[in-house]
Amino acid sequence: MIDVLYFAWVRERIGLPRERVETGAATVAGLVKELCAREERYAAAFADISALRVALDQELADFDAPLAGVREVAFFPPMTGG
Amino acid sequence: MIDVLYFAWVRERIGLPRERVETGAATVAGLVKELCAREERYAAAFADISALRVALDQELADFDAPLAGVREVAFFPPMTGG
Amino acid sequence: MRVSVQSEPFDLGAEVASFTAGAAGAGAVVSFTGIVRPDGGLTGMEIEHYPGMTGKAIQAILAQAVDRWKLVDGLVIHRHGRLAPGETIMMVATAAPHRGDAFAAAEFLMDYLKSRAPFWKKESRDGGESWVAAKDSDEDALKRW
Amino acid sequence: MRVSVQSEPFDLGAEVASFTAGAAGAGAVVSFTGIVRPDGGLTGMEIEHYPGMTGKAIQAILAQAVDRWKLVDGLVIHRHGRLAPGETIMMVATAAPHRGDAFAAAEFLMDYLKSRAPFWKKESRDGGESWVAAKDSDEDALKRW
Repeated sequence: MIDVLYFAWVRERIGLPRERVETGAATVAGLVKELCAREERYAAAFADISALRVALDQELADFDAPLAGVREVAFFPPMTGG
Repeated sequence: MIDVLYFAWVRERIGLPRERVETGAATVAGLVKELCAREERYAAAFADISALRVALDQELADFDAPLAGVREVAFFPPMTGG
Repeated sequence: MRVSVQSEPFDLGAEVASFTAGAAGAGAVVSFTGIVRPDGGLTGMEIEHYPGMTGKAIQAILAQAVDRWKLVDGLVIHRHGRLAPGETIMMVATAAPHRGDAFAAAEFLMDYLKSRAPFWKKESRDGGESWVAAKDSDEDALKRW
Repeated sequence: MRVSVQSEPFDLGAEVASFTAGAAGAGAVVSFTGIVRPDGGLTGMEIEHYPGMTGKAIQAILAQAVDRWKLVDGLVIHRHGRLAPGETIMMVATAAPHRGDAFAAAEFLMDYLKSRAPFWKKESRDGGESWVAAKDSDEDALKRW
């Protein structure tokens, strides 16, 4: 089980801020594929992966990063701080 | 008659902050030459002209600038503000 | 070295004054303040963040700046939540022996906060709400460091 | 747009706060503060200036910065006279819609004040007094603008 968090418009499109997910995916990209297969709202949120960022256990990562040992995955649009 | 002002170590070497000078010099360089001819302390202050700056009527100028119409000449080392 | 992520307003003048007074050995202090710009009919802004990551990410960015420019001290305050036009969003301050380092570190911090700290801005206008899009120019600004 | 050349100390926090509050339409405010660095056994500093020229020269530099970077506002305060280690010498503040302009204008102002505003610093140490020499690096810094 892994905690999956969504922020900003990713959160709005999926309709929830976080959920616990049972996954056998080896990488972030594999997890995204599983989520997209679930429901249209996930497919809509992840339609353009280049418009998204991912953090693994609160550190920025790539979509091909492995999920082994990861407890928290967060998906969000490019940051707009400052 | 022209007002001549000295600042920082130029003032210290010459030994006064300002004086009124009767000059027939056409340029700043001509005035410097006249001053140097007066006394050793002037020659010492103006020994290395590349280490000095000049302002004519409170605007930075070059040593070959004409003196015609100028009322105030100031000599000083490179500035160290900020 | 202090990082604060908070919803409350902060007292810019007091922060700059106490940061400067405490920066023993500094010859140069630079501060930057970001303000909600009241243009295009903006009526408000909501800043979302990632609580588990924000503080850690900013600490890491600040530690990098302090190390790289040999800062005497560094400060980042960033707000989240609901903000009105004209309100201060955030500030950074840097203190160094010389001005070049203080300026470079402050600009570096701003460029990184813009694109690498997990904040997302949503603007409210009469016509509705919209998420602020990340700018290519902000991403490009990172490349100079 | 305000320039003040003064011997009295100024209240940095109050100046930054009121400058920022008054910068209507700004999204970014940058401030720089110069401090007498207490190193090398420095016991004090005396800043001489050219009263008839200083204010005018700084006004001209500030007007150039405001025009070039489309600043909402700009501020320069510079002290002269006797200063103790740790005291603030001067400050500049710039306000602009975007951060790049506010940073560039503040750095430009500092580079010009360093080498083009008629101030001269004399340092006191136990061994005596000496005029601060202009640095080639400060003169070089002007070339980027």
